[in-house]
Amino acid sequence: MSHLLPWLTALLCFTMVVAALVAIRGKSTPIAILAAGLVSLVASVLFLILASPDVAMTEAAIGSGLTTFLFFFVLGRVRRGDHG
Amino acid sequence: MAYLAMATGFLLILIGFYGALTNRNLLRMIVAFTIADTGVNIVIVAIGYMRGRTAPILDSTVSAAAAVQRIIDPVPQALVLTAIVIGLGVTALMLAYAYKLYEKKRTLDIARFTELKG
Amino acid sequence: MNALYLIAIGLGTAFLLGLLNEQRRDLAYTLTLGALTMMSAISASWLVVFVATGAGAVDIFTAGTRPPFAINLRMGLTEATLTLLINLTGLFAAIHMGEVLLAKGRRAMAVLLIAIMALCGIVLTRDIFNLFVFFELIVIATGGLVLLSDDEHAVSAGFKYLIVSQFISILLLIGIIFGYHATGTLNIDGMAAIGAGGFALAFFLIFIAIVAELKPFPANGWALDIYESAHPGFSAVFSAATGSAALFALDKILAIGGPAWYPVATAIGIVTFVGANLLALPQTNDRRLLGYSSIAQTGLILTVIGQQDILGNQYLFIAGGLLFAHAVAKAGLFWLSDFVAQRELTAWASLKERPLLVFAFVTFAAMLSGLPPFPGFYAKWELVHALAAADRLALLGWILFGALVEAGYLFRWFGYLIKRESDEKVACTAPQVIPVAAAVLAGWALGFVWGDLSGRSNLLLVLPLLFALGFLLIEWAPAWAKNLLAIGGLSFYLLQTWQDYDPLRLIFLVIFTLGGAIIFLASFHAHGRRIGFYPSAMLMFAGLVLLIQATDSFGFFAAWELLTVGSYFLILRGKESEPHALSYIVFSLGGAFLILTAFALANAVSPAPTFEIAALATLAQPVAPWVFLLLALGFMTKTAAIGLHIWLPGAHAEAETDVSPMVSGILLKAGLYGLFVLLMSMGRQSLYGVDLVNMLLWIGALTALLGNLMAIFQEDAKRLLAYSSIGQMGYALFGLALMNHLGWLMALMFVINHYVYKSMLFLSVGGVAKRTGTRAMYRMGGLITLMPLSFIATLIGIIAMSGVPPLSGFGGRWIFYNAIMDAETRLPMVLIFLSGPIAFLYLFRLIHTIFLGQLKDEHRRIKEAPASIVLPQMIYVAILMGVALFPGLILRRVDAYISQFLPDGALNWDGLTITSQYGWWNPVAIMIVVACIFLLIFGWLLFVNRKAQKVKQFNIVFSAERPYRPETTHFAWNFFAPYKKAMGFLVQPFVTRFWGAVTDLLHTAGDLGRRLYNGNGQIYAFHFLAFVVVVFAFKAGL
Amino acid sequence: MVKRLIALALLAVFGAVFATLLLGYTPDSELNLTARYYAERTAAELGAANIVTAIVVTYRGLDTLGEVTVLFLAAAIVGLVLANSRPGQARERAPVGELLTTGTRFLVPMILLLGVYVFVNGHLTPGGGFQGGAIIASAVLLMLLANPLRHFSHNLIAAIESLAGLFYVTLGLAGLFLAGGFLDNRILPLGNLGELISAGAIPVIYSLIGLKVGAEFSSMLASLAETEEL
Repeated sequence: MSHLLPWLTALLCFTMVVAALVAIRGKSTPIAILAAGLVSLVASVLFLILASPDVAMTEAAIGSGLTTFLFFFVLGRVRRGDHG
Repeated sequence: MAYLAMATGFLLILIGFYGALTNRNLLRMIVAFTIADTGVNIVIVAIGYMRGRTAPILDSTVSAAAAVQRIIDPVPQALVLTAIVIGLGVTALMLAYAYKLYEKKRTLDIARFTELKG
Repeated sequence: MNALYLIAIGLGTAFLLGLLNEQRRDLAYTLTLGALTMMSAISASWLVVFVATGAGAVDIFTAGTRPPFAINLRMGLTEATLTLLINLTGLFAAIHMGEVLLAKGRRAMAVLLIAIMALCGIVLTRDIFNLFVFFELIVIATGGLVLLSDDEHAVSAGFKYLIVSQFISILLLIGIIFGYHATGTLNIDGMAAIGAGGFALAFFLIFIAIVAELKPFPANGWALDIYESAHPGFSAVFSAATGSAALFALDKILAIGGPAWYPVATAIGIVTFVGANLLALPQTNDRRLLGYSSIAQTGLILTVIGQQDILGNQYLFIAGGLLFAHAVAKAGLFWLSDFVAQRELTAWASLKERPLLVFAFVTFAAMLSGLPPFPGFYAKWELVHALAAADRLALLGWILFGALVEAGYLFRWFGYLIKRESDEKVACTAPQVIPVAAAVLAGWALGFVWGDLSGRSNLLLVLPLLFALGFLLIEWAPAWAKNLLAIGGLSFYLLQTWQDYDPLRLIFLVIFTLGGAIIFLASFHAHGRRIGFYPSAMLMFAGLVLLIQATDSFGFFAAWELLTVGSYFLILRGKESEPHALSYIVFSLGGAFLILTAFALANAVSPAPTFEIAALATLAQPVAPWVFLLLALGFMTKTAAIGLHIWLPGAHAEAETDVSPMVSGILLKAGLYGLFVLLMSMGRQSLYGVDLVNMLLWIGALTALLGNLMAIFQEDAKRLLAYSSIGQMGYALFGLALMNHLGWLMALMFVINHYVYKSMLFLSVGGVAKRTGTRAMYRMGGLITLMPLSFIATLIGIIAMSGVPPLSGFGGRWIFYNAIMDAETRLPMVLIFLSGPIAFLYLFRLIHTIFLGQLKDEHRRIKEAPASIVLPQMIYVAILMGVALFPGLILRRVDAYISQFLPDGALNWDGLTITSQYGWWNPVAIMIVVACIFLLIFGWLLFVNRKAQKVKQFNIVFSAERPYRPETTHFAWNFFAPYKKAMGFLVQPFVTRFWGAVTDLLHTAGDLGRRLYNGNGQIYAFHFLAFVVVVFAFKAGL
Repeated sequence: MVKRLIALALLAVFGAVFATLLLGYTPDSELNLTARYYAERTAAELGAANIVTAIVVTYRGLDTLGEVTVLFLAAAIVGLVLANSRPGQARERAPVGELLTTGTRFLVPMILLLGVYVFVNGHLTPGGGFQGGAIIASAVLLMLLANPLRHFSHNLIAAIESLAGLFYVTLGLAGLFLAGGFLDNRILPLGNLGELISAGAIPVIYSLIGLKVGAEFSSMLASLAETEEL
């Protein structure tokens, strides 16, 4: 198991970078928000690997959960009225 | 592993910065900042990581006496908890601002809010 | 009380507000004010304890654990003072913003409370991560408080601020965590004990993040937007409290970095100070201007922080002085800005109806400009001395340059306030006035405290200054009463102190006091209360007598600044004097800065706690000529030597009738006094082989020639007199620079004579102008019969001034020509000889155009000038006669006194005859001879003209076509046109153009710089990152 | 395009700075001074099994107080910012699915319970006030989703938030009088390591934090949810 961890870490890191790039350069804002949420979510897994369960829980609940919802609330208000 | 995580953290920060500098859409700027924030959190946690040790929680496997040899540095974790919450506070505030700005001009383009200058 | 209560009360009350019903806003507001008052009281109690007992700082532990394992706070003298400043600013801001807070409800109040609490936290905490948390609280609270504004742009300003803050906090976090990794602690003192050597890069990130909170130039566009759009009540907090806390935070973390980082702080500071001041120059929006000024002041204090290695135990005194002066003044100005309806600087004119508000503005502007008696003055003095002692002259130069620019725009603004028109009414409610009043009181109190701490004389305990300030308290009294008091005060001072001085100083003292008292006689013509006149005038006189009184450089410089400020207010009272008063104050302050630098340099090579003026004589060589040069230049700005003269004509001509003689007859003598002292103590100096005294000789000669030349082409009688003063001062300078006995004697004669006849002429011309309603000479004529007394005074004055027998001017000339024979330099002498007849050319016009010729139709019913204006003129006539007859009364003793310094060539006083080595002069005999000649000719003329017929005036001007410019038909208009053709090239306004180009250049620089701030928050983020990169490169290259 | 190039150039410098930091980083082989102290003494001094919690709530309690305040501020300001926006009008909306409505009724109490569990056990197991608070807020979120037009009682949220905050500060001050200093948890008996009722005031404080954080998150979400759709 433990010899797999570095590979898992590398995979997680790669995922995060790709998701971050999508969030930055992607065309669609909702996807960008979701990608950012994904970065957080993957990060919380990484935190677990790095022996930080407290941080992992916080990141998952706050970083990826609440933040994403906040974004969607605002996006929802803004988009529906966006006639341009 | 810590190196890799830290490198990723730094990379995320740079990606976030780049996004914040080049996206003119307010919401996208804020998204970029959350990515950079996540990057910072990863860097901080990675700094405290020590190979072969466990989380700083005493239980049946880690006794108080052996803690010094067994656990990783708890301080960075405590700091990250604070940083995450503060990050959320700032993000929420920026989102409210973005909403307010949109309400005024019906646009999210930052280059349109330049009445004050000089 | 435990300092933790500062945090607990702030937070607890903020949480408590949430429990209240949203409708109970009054209660919430009361609670808020109560909490802020409590917090202020806690800080104050600590301050009292530290001051009274001199106790050291107290560490406060949390969690029952010692640092570095738990967060600790520290309360010391500095912390107590800063938290008091912060809490009081918060309290008064809350009072000021009462209406808005009540409208927005408890949430807004909670945010304000937390902001103040967090600022205290920044000051108190000794833990670097805790510092970060408090900074984030400030960021968020600022984001909220910005929205209290009713300016709709505040939202975008707040967003720009949040963007940059995100970058800042990310860098800060990375720096902190790597610092922790390197040192194993988050405690600032713990880190400092280890030193930043091992984690320089991480420390750089911490450092740059905290610096960014100071809004360094040019990475500060967002801050300016906040200053411009936020509620002024909050801007005061943002400027005064946030700025102070951030500066203290930087000071704290610099303990980690150590001296290696001081140059970086200095560089950022000085660039910010100069850059922000330059960019402030072209601003027209008041709050944005205040924002630039805030940033500039913060930069200055940052510079001081970076210079702490040379400041020693003066560090806190200097930094504190600048900080408090800035904080109090800036908060006051922001609060004051709420009384002004519009945002243009010129709109502040609406305040002028309220003298108390004008006084408040003056207090704040003086504090910011570092004028006495405010803390910034003492701080500036010590700072400049320390810099000079450490040979950091370039930095010194930049600081003074920036300070001059700042004073320039502040006084320009004050000029708008006093001289512009505004229809707006000032609307101020009690809650808005209280904070301003508190700031004014705090300003004066701080001035007292800093004077007390300075170890030098506390200016607010100096009697002449107190006497002048006392006039502020009796502004309600009628002008005549104040006038009596002023005359009494001046006379009393003379009576009390005249024995203390040597003859030379006594002459100046008599002119400054008795001379002033005589001119004040003319002030009896004014009615009403004449608000503002007496404090200004007495401030100038206080400065003048203190100048004579001063024996050390500090007293001298303080007096110099006082008289400069006082005279500026006087000059500004003139009708069209706004631009002239501005150029006067800018030139004068520039001159004052040169004097300050000279004293600092002198003190640096002969270190002593106080530098005696007399010690100038024994100054060591390489520095001495530079000191001489700077002092001479400084004094010559006051005497308006050619090149530095452009402020004078307008300033003197536009001044009020009784002010013109004060600033011309008296004030100019301050410069001459300085030159006397300088030459007396330093003698000849040469720099790079150039004899500096010889330079002065040339400047004197040129000034005399060109001043007189410019005078002859004037149409405005008072301007003519003003230019003539330039020329006259040139004579005096020339005499002094001859460096021989007679030259000095002649210069002294000029001091006396010029006072007498210039005051007299300004009064008589002023009286005429008052009656005719114009100063243009071609609009006058034939007034001899209507204003005979004025005529006599003018005539006597002209005779005296042009140096023809029999009056005192001749005595002066006589000594003068003798003096010239003593000297070796011939060429400038030719110039001086030339300027003699030129003087006559313009002087006779005063008689010829004003009093002779045809009476103008509209002047038929004119009466003699008011008695109060005529009376001093008659006194002057008597004095002139007296001095002409018995010059020995005064000159003899001075002659003897001068012999101490220049023994050769003294005059020989033998009864009424005075003998030099070139000839003799008996004034009484001359007087008799001239009187006989005059009577003979006059009698003959009467006899010849006995049958002359009086002709009625016949106006032919408008007989045919109507001239486009009526004055062109007047014979006296452009009287010396032929000369102008011949010599006009000499009086081209080269100098004016030069200084105009300089100011244009500064403005253009400021305007170009402004383009940086294009309003886009994203671009500001670029600025910030680029700033980081530049500082990084700077530090790497260091 | 120029903008992007400049951004890349600037970030290249930052990349270099970060790379230097990264390359200069060597993991500690032993705990440093501060961490060692916490590892050795926390159990004995504070009686908390979760050292991170002990640090967060007690040793660096002032940070956490500030952190809670950050959320309080953010919630207050979000409310303030959006206060001027008109509240959403009751418009006809597509009815939310019955599944969601019923699910909500069923799930909300469960989620709330979970949240409470997380923060009450903060001193023993991973998790604590912030995580628990976030979980509580997600219950509120669910209710908002199920019935978007439900107007939340801001007063109730504010009261919970304020009371929790006040108690927090009061407990902190009690530390000044009863124990070694502000926020000292030893105002209550430490109990036995690993038990629910142990670690002095830590569980109490963390619960207050949880309530407060939950209330603040809820308040933010509610403020945003109640704004008018533009």
